[in-house]
Amino acid sequence: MADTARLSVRDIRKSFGAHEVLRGISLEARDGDVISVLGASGSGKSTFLRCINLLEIADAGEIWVDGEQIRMAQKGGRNHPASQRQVDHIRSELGMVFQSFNLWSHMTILQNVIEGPVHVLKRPRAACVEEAHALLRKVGIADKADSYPAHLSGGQQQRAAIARALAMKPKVMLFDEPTSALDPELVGEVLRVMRALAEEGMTMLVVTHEMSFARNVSNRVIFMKEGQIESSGAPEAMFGAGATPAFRQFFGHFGG
Amino acid sequence: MADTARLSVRDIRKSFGAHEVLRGISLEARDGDVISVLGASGSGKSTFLRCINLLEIADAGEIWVDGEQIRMAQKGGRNHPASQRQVDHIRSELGMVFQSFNLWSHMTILQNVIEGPVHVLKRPRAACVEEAHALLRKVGIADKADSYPAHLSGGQQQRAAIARALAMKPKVMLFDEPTSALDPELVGEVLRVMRALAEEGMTMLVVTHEMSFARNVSNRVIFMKEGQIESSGAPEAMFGAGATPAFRQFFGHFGG
Amino acid sequence: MSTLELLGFGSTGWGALLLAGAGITLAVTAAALAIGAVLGAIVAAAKLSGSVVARALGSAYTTVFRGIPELLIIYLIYFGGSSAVTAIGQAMGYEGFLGLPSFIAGALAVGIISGSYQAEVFRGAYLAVAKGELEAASAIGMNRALRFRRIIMPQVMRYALPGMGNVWQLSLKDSALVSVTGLAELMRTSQVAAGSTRQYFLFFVVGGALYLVLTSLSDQVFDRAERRANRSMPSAMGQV
Amino acid sequence: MDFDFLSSTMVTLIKALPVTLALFALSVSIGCVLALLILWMRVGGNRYLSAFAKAYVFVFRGSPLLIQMFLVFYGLAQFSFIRNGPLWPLLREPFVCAVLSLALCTAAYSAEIFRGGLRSVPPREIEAARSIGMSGFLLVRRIIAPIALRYSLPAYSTEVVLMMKSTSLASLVTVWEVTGVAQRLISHSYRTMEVFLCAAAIYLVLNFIVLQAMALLEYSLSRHLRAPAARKA
Amino acid sequence: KDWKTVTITLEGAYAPWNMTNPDGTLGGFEPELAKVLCERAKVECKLVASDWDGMIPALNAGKFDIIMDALSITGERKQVIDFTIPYAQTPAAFATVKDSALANAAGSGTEVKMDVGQTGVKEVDALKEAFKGKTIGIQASTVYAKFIYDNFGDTATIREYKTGADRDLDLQNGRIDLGFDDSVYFQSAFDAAKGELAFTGPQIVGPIWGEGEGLGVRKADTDLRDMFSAAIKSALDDGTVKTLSEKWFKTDVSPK
Ligand SMILES: Nc1ncnc2c1ncn2[C@@H]1O[C@H](COP(=O)(O)OP(=O)(O)OP(=O)(O)O)[C@@H](O)[C@H]1O
Ligand SMILES: Nc1ncnc2c1ncn2[C@@H]1O[C@H](COP(=O)(O)OP(=O)(O)OP(=O)(O)O)[C@@H](O)[C@H]1O
Ligand SMILES: [Mg+2]
Ligand SMILES: [Mg+2]
Repeated sequence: MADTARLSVRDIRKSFGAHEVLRGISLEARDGDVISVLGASGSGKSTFLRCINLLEIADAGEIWVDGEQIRMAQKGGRNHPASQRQVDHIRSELGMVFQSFNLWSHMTILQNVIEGPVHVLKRPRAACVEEAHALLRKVGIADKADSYPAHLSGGQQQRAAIARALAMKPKVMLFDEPTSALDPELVGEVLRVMRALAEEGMTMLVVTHEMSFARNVSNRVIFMKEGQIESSGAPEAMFGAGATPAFRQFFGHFGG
Repeated sequence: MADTARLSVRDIRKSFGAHEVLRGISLEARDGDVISVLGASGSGKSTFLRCINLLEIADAGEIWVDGEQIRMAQKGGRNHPASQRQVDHIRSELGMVFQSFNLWSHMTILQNVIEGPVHVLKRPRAACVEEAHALLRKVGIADKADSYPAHLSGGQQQRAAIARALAMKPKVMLFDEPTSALDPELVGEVLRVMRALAEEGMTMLVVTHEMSFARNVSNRVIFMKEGQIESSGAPEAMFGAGATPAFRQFFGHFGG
Repeated sequence: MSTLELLGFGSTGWGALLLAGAGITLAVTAAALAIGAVLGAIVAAAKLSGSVVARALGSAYTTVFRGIPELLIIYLIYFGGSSAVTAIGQAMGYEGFLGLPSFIAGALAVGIISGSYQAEVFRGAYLAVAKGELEAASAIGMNRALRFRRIIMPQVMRYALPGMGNVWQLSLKDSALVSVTGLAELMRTSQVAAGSTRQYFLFFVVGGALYLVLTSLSDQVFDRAERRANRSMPSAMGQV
Repeated sequence: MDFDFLSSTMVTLIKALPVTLALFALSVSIGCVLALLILWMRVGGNRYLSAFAKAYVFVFRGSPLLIQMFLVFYGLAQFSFIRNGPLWPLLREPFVCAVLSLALCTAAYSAEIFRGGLRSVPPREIEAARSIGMSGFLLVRRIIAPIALRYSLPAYSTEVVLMMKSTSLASLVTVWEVTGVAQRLISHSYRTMEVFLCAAAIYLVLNFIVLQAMALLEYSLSRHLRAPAARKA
Repeated sequence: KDWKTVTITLEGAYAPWNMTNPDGTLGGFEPELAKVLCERAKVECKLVASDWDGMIPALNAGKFDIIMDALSITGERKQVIDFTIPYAQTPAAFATVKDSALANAAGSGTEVKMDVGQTGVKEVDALKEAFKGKTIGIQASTVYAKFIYDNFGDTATIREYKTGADRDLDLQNGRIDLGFDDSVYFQSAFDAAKGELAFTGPQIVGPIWGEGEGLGVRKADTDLRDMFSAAIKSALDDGTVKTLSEKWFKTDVSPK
């Protein structure tokens, strides 16, 4: 039921031109849920996350956050959010880490991290700076606080993007391949951070190619195929005997 | 000896400001060598590949390709390639797949792939288009030939970048995390392509976080730490009993 | 009279008048640039907005004010504005002429023109801002105004600076047309000096040199701003 | 409204249109080539050429076109070595001088505009091109120019339109184009507003056409920024 | 209307008629005459400089009350503004470079009187023969331009300049062979040209140049026009104009 779920998505559909990328996706997440979203490249995982955040406007479907439905209106034959204020408010509660990082190039890493807390949440600056330093330490790039994004390695940028999203202290986090640029040691590190967040009750939706994460950290796994949820369930079931042939074929290569 | 090595790098050094990123790296690669470059985020792997390709100019050191040394000159107290023609020529024999893809945003995927063969190598256009389609099929994005990069998913962009580099038919390929945005199934696919290339005798230098690749496909593994080669050797030795403590700590998380 | 005397500051030299003219040129241009920045930002926003009406209005503004000769716009504002003010004055029982002050009319006219140039500069710069960075701003819940102030503005400034330098130059020179409103700016002062002394070359060259002085002052400001704005940019352009 | 007067004014002004158009077309095309040359000097890496380009832009962008034209036409001719030089048959012609000073001036502005466009080219895409062995002219032609052009167009369209209006200064050097003829009409009739409005209408139409053409070019160069078409053909 | 103060405008850049002194005050023939006229009309006068281009529209818009800027009384101008009686009437003549073959043409030093629209005058026809195939420079849209077109249009090339000063420069530069203009104006231009230029041919006087130069007023201000016409008449009658004229022009320009 919507009133107990942190995040609830119902029958989302989205096309780009003639190409139907999402063909009716539904999902419900409660406090502390860690949901892995798996699927082949191009199956619509990023698009799905972007629709939840309203960076793409779904053609049809409902999105509820904290029991509040995002109101939509028709304008010129196309779907549109009815209230920009509602959207801004909801977005500030949904954190997002982008596949391509999207750090603000005109700000240093520290500025990137404190931007949201200071200017959107209007928290006192000094406190934000302190927290930001702590976060940067946590992800291991404390020494890069005053560098610009263009001067960082790929993995450093990715960690900065994670720190930026966490600094907003969102209730729900949407991660789009948060460890793609990281080495195994750092992957372990970041996964540890995420596990701690989950224990603190944060809801997380994680697009990942990291099967070990899906198996060991998440409490639910969703396998997308061609814009639909092909199968979903607890990791033990999904990776165990209950695996559908398609999913088995997909993760079978894992461990190589 | 230089005359038998495809690619030979001697004591490369590079600093950004006060930060010494590469502190004397040497390496020799023969035909069909597949060398994995491993290392923590920020250890200088991308910078190393970029120096070989002269996208960054090393402060010191020698680079030999096909027994030909890249001539350097001092200008205004800084190192510079002496001949732009030589650089262009050598670059067209060194393929590069970037960590951040760097597709040309104003061209379709097909145009991206044929750009080099047609305009740098001056091969006939029709033949290039045909080869490009074959390459795009091989990496599984034949249907995206006429899309622009901005309309592709992360994994699709990465595969397009691989196709673009292969279209130049280089003698040496430099891959910077070529599978970071790919799902396990595709990783397997791309690794198969790379293995085939190795068998055809192509020399490859692959920065990767994919331990299974390092272990199973490459014939040499280099582990970088803080701008230096901490250890290197055959995968069996490196991952086996011969592993240094630092490297063991690094890959220990793998599969974990 | 020697050239030095002609350009000096004594009772027989034109130095003081020319400098005063340069001062007025600078003031008109600065005021016009400020007016134009406000108008330009509004018009650029209109042209980039989703509303068909706003886009049409924005295009009309940039087409008309870029498209018709500057002198006519100045005439329209100066004489048109003056007629309006006089008519109001007469309705309230005041006899005679009640023009818009020359400075205000001039700055307003040049500002309106400058706005149409700036709108295009801003629009071009906006298009150069990476879309992903705007999305990242939306994703943390920045509203439109905040996104504009914190992400778009600083980056637009970075990409717009060379273009703004051009607009400044254009306005600097459009301000020369303001003399029809009776304002003794640099161009008119040079012409008056040339006509009164019949030393046409001397005063044109000196006038041109004074414009160059104004330019070099503003170039310094723009250079500094550019350097500041570019701290965060990788420098791939200058390499092999 | 005196329609007879307006229509006869229109007819007179339109007769001067070919002069305006010729000045415009020649100065914009010559200016554009010069601008590229200046730009190349400016960013090419040679210290002296770069300093020269900077100085050029400074002088021609920094002083009023009116003064430049005056000096090119009346000033150059003061020197006897120019009057006796090989270029005099050309420089003697007012039309040549007008085109020359217009082109020199727009080159400075355009060079700055193109430089702004260059700066918007993503450095990573340039790197990708270098990595396959592109450099120099090929790199510029295939990668940098198309992207830079795309970002320069809004500002460059302004510059082109300005050139259309700047041709009006040519009457200073006895080349009687539309504005000059309009001013002549005014000094006969003293109907300033009416004549100017006719002239403005002509410029507005011309510039409207130019701006539409530029907008079309911009649109066709932005395909990669637009959403894909709703239905594949 | 009760005239107590009157604003008179002049360009302040048309020496010696009117000009600006380096200290910003106005000087020359007209400012001095204006002072006399205002005393006689018993009004207080304010002199302001303004641009020639906007003068007539600004007069009609009410920005000032009188134009005193060597403004010739012509039928065309009379359609938009009104004039007082003339306070000056000047002859016109050709000028050329002192040592040119055209110097001292037939009739030099004599005076020829012509009526409105008159052609076929013997002295002028002699000049026409002498100036065949030459280029004559005139100031655009003046009575002198019409005279040149009527009498020399078929045998000489005519070039129109925006200002007399531009034309004088080109005469010195050799782009044109002859100039034709107000001889009072020429006289002062010759001083500035350091004696390089000189008159050639006869001075042409008479009604052909119109009634002379008068003050321009708005059509509605007939009372003002009559006040100043009376003042001009008295200044002409007692020789004040002649005195001032000889001071500034070194010749008498009072209308005959
Ligand atoms: N242009 C630059 N200016 C300043 N510092 C830089 C620049 N490029 C890289 N660095 C620094 O050099 C170090 C090495 O960067 P590099 O990109 O080579 O790392 P990497 O090994 O590829 O890491 P990753 O696995 O995260 O991609 C990093 O600390 C980075 O911050
Ligand atoms: N803006 C767009 N315009 C047109 N097509 C798009 C656009 N964005 C995505 N697509 C297409 O939609 C499909 C799904 O894209 P999406 O980015 O959601 O994939 P993904 O599952 O995240 O893949 P990956 O693992 O490679 O990142 C792809 O085929 C892609 O080409
Ligand atoms: Mg994706
Ligand atoms: Mg890297």
